[in-house]
Amino acid sequence: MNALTPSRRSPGMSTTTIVYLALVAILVIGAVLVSMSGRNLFSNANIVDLLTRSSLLGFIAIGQTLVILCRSLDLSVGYVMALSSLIAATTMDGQVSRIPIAMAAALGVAAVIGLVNGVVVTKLKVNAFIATLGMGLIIKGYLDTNYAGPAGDVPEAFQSFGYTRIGPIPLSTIVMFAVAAAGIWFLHRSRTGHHMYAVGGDAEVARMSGVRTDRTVITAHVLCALLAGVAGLLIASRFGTGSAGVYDDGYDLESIAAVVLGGTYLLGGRGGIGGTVGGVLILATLDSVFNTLSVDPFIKDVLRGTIIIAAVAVYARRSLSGAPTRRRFPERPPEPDIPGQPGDTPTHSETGAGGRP
Amino acid sequence: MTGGNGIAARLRTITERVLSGSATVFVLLGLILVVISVLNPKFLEPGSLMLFIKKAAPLVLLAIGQYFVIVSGEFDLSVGSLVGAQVVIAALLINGVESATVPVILGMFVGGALIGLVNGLVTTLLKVPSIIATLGMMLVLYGAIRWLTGGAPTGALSESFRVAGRQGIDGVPVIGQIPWALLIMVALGIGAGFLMRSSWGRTLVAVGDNERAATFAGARAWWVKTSAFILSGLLATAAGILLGGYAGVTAQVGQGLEFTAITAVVLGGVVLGGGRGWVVAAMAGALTVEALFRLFTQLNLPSTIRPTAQGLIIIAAVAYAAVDRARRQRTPTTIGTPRHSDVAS
Amino acid sequence: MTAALLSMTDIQKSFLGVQVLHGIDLRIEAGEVHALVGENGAGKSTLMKILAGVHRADTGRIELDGAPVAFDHPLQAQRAGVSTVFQEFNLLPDRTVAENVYLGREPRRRGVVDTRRMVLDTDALLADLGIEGLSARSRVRSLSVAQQQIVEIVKALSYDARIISMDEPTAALAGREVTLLYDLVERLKQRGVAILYVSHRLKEIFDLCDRVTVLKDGRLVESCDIADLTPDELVRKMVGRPLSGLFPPPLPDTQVGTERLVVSGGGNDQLDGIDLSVRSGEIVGLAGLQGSGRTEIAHALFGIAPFTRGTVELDGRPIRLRSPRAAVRHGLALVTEDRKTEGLALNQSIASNARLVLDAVRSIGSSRRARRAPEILSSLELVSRGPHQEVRFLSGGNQQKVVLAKWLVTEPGVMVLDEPTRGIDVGAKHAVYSLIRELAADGMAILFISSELSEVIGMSDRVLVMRDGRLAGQLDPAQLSPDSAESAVMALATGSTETDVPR
Amino acid sequence: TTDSPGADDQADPGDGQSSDQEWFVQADYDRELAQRSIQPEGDPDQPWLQAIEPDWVDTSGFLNEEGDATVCFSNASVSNPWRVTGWLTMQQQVEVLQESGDIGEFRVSDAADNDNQQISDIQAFVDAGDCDVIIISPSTTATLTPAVQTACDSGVPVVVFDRGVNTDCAVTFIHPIGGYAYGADGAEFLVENLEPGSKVLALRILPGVDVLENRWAAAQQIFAGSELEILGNEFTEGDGAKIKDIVTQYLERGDVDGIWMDAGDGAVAALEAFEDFGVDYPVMVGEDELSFLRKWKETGITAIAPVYSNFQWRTPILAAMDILAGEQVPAEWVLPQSPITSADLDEYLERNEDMPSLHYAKFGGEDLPGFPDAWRDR
Ligand SMILES: Nc1ncnc2c1ncn2[C@@H]1O[C@H](COP(=O)(O)OP(=O)(O)OP(=O)(O)O)[C@@H](O)[C@H]1O
Ligand SMILES: Nc1ncnc2c1ncn2[C@@H]1O[C@H](COP(=O)(O)OP(=O)(O)OP(=O)(O)O)[C@@H](O)[C@H]1O
Ligand SMILES: [Mg+2]
Ligand SMILES: [Mg+2]
Repeated sequence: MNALTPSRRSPGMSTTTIVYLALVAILVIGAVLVSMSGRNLFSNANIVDLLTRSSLLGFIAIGQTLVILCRSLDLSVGYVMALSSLIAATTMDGQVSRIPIAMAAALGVAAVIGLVNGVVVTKLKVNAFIATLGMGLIIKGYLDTNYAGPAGDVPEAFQSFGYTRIGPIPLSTIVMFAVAAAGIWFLHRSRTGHHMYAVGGDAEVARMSGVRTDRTVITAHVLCALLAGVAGLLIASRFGTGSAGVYDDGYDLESIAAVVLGGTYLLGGRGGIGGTVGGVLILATLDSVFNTLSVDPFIKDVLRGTIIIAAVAVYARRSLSGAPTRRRFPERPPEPDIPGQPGDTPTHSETGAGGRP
Repeated sequence: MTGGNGIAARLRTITERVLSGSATVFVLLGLILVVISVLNPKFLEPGSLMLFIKKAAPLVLLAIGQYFVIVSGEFDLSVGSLVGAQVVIAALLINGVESATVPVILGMFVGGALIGLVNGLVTTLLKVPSIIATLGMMLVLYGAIRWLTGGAPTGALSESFRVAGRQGIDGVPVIGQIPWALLIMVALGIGAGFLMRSSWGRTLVAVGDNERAATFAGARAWWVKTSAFILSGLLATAAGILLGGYAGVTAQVGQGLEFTAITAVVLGGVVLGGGRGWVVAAMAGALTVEALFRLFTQLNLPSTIRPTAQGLIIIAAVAYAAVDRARRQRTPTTIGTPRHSDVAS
Repeated sequence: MTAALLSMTDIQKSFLGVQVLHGIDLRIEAGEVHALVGENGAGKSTLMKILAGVHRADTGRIELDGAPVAFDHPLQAQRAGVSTVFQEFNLLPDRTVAENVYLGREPRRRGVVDTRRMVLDTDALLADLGIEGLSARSRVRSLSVAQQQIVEIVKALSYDARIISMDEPTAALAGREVTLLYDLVERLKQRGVAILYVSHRLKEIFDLCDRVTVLKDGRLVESCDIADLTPDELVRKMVGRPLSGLFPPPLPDTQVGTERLVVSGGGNDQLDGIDLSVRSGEIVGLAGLQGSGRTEIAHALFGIAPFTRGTVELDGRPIRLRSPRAAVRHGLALVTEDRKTEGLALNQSIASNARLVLDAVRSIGSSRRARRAPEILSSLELVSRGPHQEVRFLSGGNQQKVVLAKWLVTEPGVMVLDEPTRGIDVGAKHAVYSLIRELAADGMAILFISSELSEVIGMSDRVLVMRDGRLAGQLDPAQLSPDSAESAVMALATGSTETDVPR
Repeated sequence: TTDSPGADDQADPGDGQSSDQEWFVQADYDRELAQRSIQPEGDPDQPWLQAIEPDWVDTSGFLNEEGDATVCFSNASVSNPWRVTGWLTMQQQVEVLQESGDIGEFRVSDAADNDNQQISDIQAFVDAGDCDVIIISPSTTATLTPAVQTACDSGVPVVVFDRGVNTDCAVTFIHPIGGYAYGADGAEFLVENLEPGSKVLALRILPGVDVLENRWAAAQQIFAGSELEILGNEFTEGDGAKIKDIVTQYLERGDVDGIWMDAGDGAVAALEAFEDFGVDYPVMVGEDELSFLRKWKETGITAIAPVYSNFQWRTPILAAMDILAGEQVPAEWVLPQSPITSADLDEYLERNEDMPSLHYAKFGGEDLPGFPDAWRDR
């Protein structure tokens, strides 16, 4: 059991690798099943479909990764997305000239909501689960009261964000990957990024070391809400109008699932955006496969549930309980133990993975 | 050290508990009830109080179950769809046949326990974070049940099935009717209270607080947690029986209850992440949530704006409790995450 | 007189209405090593945390070079040149050594974190302190307790501080590392750095320190040159009463009986060829360097990382210890080396921690035994605000006492103590020693792991010495004469000689 | 049920004000109320083929001889009993046509009420390029418009039914009369059957769904012209427990003489609230869901069951066949929609005798070979 093994583990990288291995596995299996039904999973149509599906969830999941790394959580993303789509659409009101302010307004509001989330979590010390659940309800009330149904009108020019394609790759997906890259860079190369890992790992230690923990968590929440806002823009551009309805499409939980599928540790401090993108692609692949096989919608849910659990189980055990230190007396033929190897201690070897019960 | 005599000590624990975050919920509950009864004195009549309890009982049971899981450091997001599944299956199997009622109910409890068992084992043995494990279970149940019934509930519940949630002991002086729901709720509440004072309960809290230490002390952490999930499954089943009894089968039954239940438990001052909290307060939390809904209708608040009010009140209450706790026991570890917390998967 | 480098005057502090510091004064000159001693709960750590800006004093003045300062945040203290090695570890297990050392002040080039420089600088620091086998890139999680402690110290140094306070820095260290720390401190003195040094190990205090300040129950007892004191006087000032000889002799009615626990050929992936036996009434010491595998033996016996080879017999009957639960059921007890992560449920009350094992492993007599908890706790001289206080509010030492109590109530037949006196003050240490003697007298078999050689030698009937996962040898009562023993143990531990363990 | 012809929805509520008026378009209101009394063209025994005031469009351009066509259906969801019933009917209809070789492959994607998902689904159909006809049941009116437009532009004939979209590019748009008519049927019944000054409670499912808003808007219109007192309108998500609780609370505060619902889900729970509270039943507006019809019969209450014709799920398939056969179809195919009254209650009860309680009486599949098993044992 995890509680029994000394909590030492090999670097997070390896988890991400597993995520992509899982993705490949699912792609292969999916491809086989689809081809058995006489179709081709990698047909242009399906690739487009797969990528389009991934972009929306992608934006949200990337943001979710940041808050989860900080040992927080955001259950209000769905509502922020809905709100932002409405603000954008109603502000644009069909005029190309108003696209910029509309985007600014939507993202601005989203950021403010993120700020509030962050402040409530850090300063008022409300558990993020409840804080953001509550924030979600607050927005819901506002939406239900003020937007009875779809509203606003998005000009063609902006709809292109949702529909343009470069080759088989939708523009929105390219943007999503760009954002992901930026996020990865941010986590590895900015102080705030480093501090997010620190705060998630152990807020007290971070504080003692002079990290402004609250500010870090708040930043994460703002960024997360911003990305939910971007998702809202994507929605608006695809719907040609704003829609309150999207809030109960379950993106909140799905994004968390994607993050965890991506190998990020729910209790913060480990993981990264690279994995999350993998997680998102896994979920999108499942949807595409189910669709091309036109699986019964209810069975779909059953399968998704099972596969999510299974996939996480595959590497949860490994990534949580760490590899032991140098195994002095290996039962099996000894794995190469490379003392003093760069980036490694005499006592610590990545190859020792899972050597213990 | 001073080992005060039994009663004094017990009183001390109670007060300490009430002080440590639980106070808010009782105050809030009292407040809401007062406001309601000012708006509508009829509410205080035993009759309508009983009707209120009838409605609230299922959530209270769910809150108890959720409490066990949360205090052990986990989540159970599957209870909502479990309640739904139970009611729909009951309707499907009973299909109006009185004689089928009892066997089906027994079957439901077995089923509930099994779902809990799976949740528990997936969480403890497969090391899948419980949010994900139970989220997956939520999807599976949701899909499975609709697949089974072709999308919409079929069949019908028998009258005897509905007794627990709908009837009561009639002809009681003053009160008129004591709902079975009330008795069941109280009985299970007391049961839970004692359970938490048993060694199982103490171990459960210890595991939620520091799984590693508890394991080193000889606790079977995996089993203790799993049994918490099983209890949650059983209580969800009981809640399903009350709910189905109260209102019969509709396609939506149970939807979203998991979040309401968690909210209730947290309102009760139980700390997400485990190791702290009092089951009685969790039950009070459930009553508070229900009272809140009731208050909104009394105020004739436009339905659309209610979620906003609900969100604000919940955040405010939890924030108050949290800041309060923080103020009362300032210590390096309140903001910091205790080092052991990273072994609790 | 000239302004001292640091002077703290009339510091008062209370937690939840309980005053834990009553008007403490403290003066430290540049280049001086200043010892801060006192019993568990005396207020040492609290005073340090105030200096470090973790807590804020209720009243009192802090001056650096005569200029008054007030730190609300560790960062301010560090900026002012005051850095601290706290009693609890303050590292992020999942980040690298470099990331930990520079946490909060990552070096940047053009606004971007310069990871390369971060690593180089850290390696430089390590080299500068003459530490090998520790890479700036390795994750802290993969380090031994000792190595982690060293990273802590390196981190504190990296602020090029003028004052460094260390709260029990050697608590987790043995032999080699302690000496490493010694010349580290020397070097800092040369640089004119002042050091505030908290330790319960008298030897270190007399080896290292120039002045000493003694606290008792949050009050200042006295502050004087170490030269003016003998160890006994110091102890008397700390405890308020003289302690009859540090290690109590075996109780008269103790008789070493039959072999109770016998391990033959025990091994797993950290251990090999472990042959040891503990008789009832016997105290067997287990010595060795940090990382030599003593804890592994404890864990193996307790079924945490069980033996995969060899046999274990209890009272002559072969048993399989596959889990801590099984071990507890067989009447074993393990006082783990790390109380915070392995010993205690920090948010629970003293009372419920004390009966944790009884609750976790239900058995006949549990409730009867639970009733003995208060008595046992008081016999350990626990300082607390009653059985309902949460243990996280206890001082380090008092927490350790709760751990001991938790096991004693189970009335075990075999007790494995891994660093039982780590971070415990002299007074309490003495209590623990006599307790161990009593247990032995009651016929309990005791395996006693410690990094404090004097302690192992002073208390044990036999001493086994570990080296790199194997038993390097053993010293019989005859060889345990205080003078020669220490060198003999070190010789075995470091492998300069080899003697076979008699079967 | 939460389904509607979006033809009603041109309003733009985005101005941030939700006066219910924004859901009220006088012209549409008048048209729908009028359509109720117009005799539809076609065989009354096949209401799913009847059409009110059709204007026929020529589809010869889509003629496709070789039969066994690939029919692609993008479904919003089967997330409520009404849609489930309809979906069963549609599948049965398809089977018949597959037997006869008119339909080859019937390709379905279900968007589970997720607009974005459905946009992708439709996109996928278009990209796949081998659909002979695309049938769409949009999950929301406005949001699906661009996707439907793309489908039309791909040159494949498009059939839209149930909810509409803000484009008439589809070859035909099939729907029953609509939400105003539905809402009015119930409201008028209450006005006729209640004393002036009686108290009416309005129970609604969700805010913001065009059809439901239309039903409520029409009801308000009619109540406004009456002496009935509206106690309040509450959202229930169709959850029996909520409905029962809310009704109980209103009873605690005073009498309730009539109940208007924008959809029948949970009508039974509402009636039970009266039973458990020990007061007389109200005048009731439900829906043609069997659980309600049976309760109605058993309690003998004064009630009406407005109908949102479930048989419309058959029509799109048949329309698709007509189009592929090059026969003309109505541009807007308005199906009849008439409530069930005490007069024809018994008839519908015994027609659907062994159907499950969440089945819809006017599902119009009685003549399909699969009847009754396909609907009974699901
Ligand atoms: N955060 C806190 N909240 C409440 N009480 C505290 C807190 N920190 C310390 N105390 C109390 O203050 C007193 C002094 O604690 P402190 O840790 O300074 O003792 P110490 O001298 O370091 O003991 P040890 O040698 O065991 O570490 C103890 O009685 C402890 O219970
Ligand atoms: N040279 C080493 N450097 C770092 N870690 C080591 C080394 N050798 C062993 N380890 C591992 O580090 C941990 C600490 O060593 P361990 O506690 O087992 O030895 P010990 O003799 O018990 O030392 P202590 O009890 O003082 O910690 C053990 O789990 C061991 O596997
Ligand atoms: Mg201390
Ligand atoms: Mg050790």
